[in-house]
Amino acid sequence: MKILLLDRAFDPWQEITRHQAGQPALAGKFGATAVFVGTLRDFNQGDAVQAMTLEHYAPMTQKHLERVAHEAQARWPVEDVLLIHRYGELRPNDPIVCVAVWAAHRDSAFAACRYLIDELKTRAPFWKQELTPRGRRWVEQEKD
Amino acid sequence: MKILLLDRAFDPWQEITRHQAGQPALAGKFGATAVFVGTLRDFNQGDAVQAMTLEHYAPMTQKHLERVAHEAQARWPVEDVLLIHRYGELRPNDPIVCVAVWAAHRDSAFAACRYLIDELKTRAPFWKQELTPRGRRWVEQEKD
Amino acid sequence: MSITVRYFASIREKLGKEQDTIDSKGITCAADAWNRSAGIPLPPNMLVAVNMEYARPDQPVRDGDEVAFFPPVTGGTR
Amino acid sequence: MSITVRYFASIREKLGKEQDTIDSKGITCAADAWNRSAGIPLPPNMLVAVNMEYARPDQPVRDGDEVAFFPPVTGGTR
Repeated sequence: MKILLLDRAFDPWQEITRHQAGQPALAGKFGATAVFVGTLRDFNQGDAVQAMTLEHYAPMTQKHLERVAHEAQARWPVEDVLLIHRYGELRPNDPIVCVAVWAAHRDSAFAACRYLIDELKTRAPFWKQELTPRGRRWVEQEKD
Repeated sequence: MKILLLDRAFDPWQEITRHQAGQPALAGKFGATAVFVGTLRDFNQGDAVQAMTLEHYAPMTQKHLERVAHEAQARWPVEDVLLIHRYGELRPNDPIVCVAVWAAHRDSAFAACRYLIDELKTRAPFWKQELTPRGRRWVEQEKD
Repeated sequence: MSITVRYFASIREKLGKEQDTIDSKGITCAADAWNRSAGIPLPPNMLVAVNMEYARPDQPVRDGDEVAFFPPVTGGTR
Repeated sequence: MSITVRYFASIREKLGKEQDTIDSKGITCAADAWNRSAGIPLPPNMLVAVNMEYARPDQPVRDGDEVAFFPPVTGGTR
């Protein structure tokens, strides 16, 4: 299990490659990998988005991410979990979050991946401030 | 939309990176990428698996994959789909299949990704023959 | 005036052939093609495709069609 | 004998401070800490955390605790 909170741009596919390469004991043991990557779009609620600042409550974020990763591993038979979340200044097309789950079977991989992203989305202490042509604005409510 | 049927080992994360890089119009338009990768395990039904041969009915496979990719794009608002499936001789830890879906929102990305892998699994004309210490055997029924 | 018959996986091995070309005369459905080419009864779990589309054994076939027989598929991953 | 109070996002901007240290005397719950530090009524949708765990405004707090107030979270992606 690895949790990364990053203040710089990251490539989720490279991070997954690197994580998997660092887990030789996983080789041959997993049949299923489910991944979700959230990426900053260049539009939201009718406005162009030029940039976004992601503020977070660092020690609480770390604690929350560790807890949900453990919960996922307790609820489903998964072999490994990688969670990456950006904070700070982001540009459109920057990955915001990456959840990767390795499991023997695909039902567990999908269920744990979905659980993790939903928990990150609804409970992790992050706040988005968007920069649009109309200025900066806090995103306080999001439609799914 | 891209469909690849490959008779050689592939790296799903590199293929996703390459596909995304080849779609500059996608940049900034998708907020969600859901990916599933199926990988050959080194054990199945109680036996060590040393290798696997994946036979397929090539023109029917191509037709089936194109159809399910179009169906997914008709059922959910997705921006792009990448489907990759190996055939021929595989070794444990080789990726077998990769499904990647780009969409504005995560519900659509997850739903389309799950639909595609389930359709590949239950309808695409592929047959597995495993090499175990007890010899070659056709995998004719799989438990989920 | 012929129909192509194809076999895959375990049934290909069992019959010892992967492809057959049969005279289409007297062949009205996929099961007829099986009976003329395979020489054993059609196993109950055998899947059938006509021109690369899943079909039932009683699906009509005609000159130029490709009929395939194969066991349950095991693609993707579990 | 103090309690740390932290504010995030729009409420941090509105109050013009991100952190405050208040005397713990007379403070029995998270809402008391808000009232002493913020100086305006606690908005109804404000979320509360005590020592990095989500809590209700009436959650007891004591000397040395860290109490945080913030608007609904918008992490992850939609």
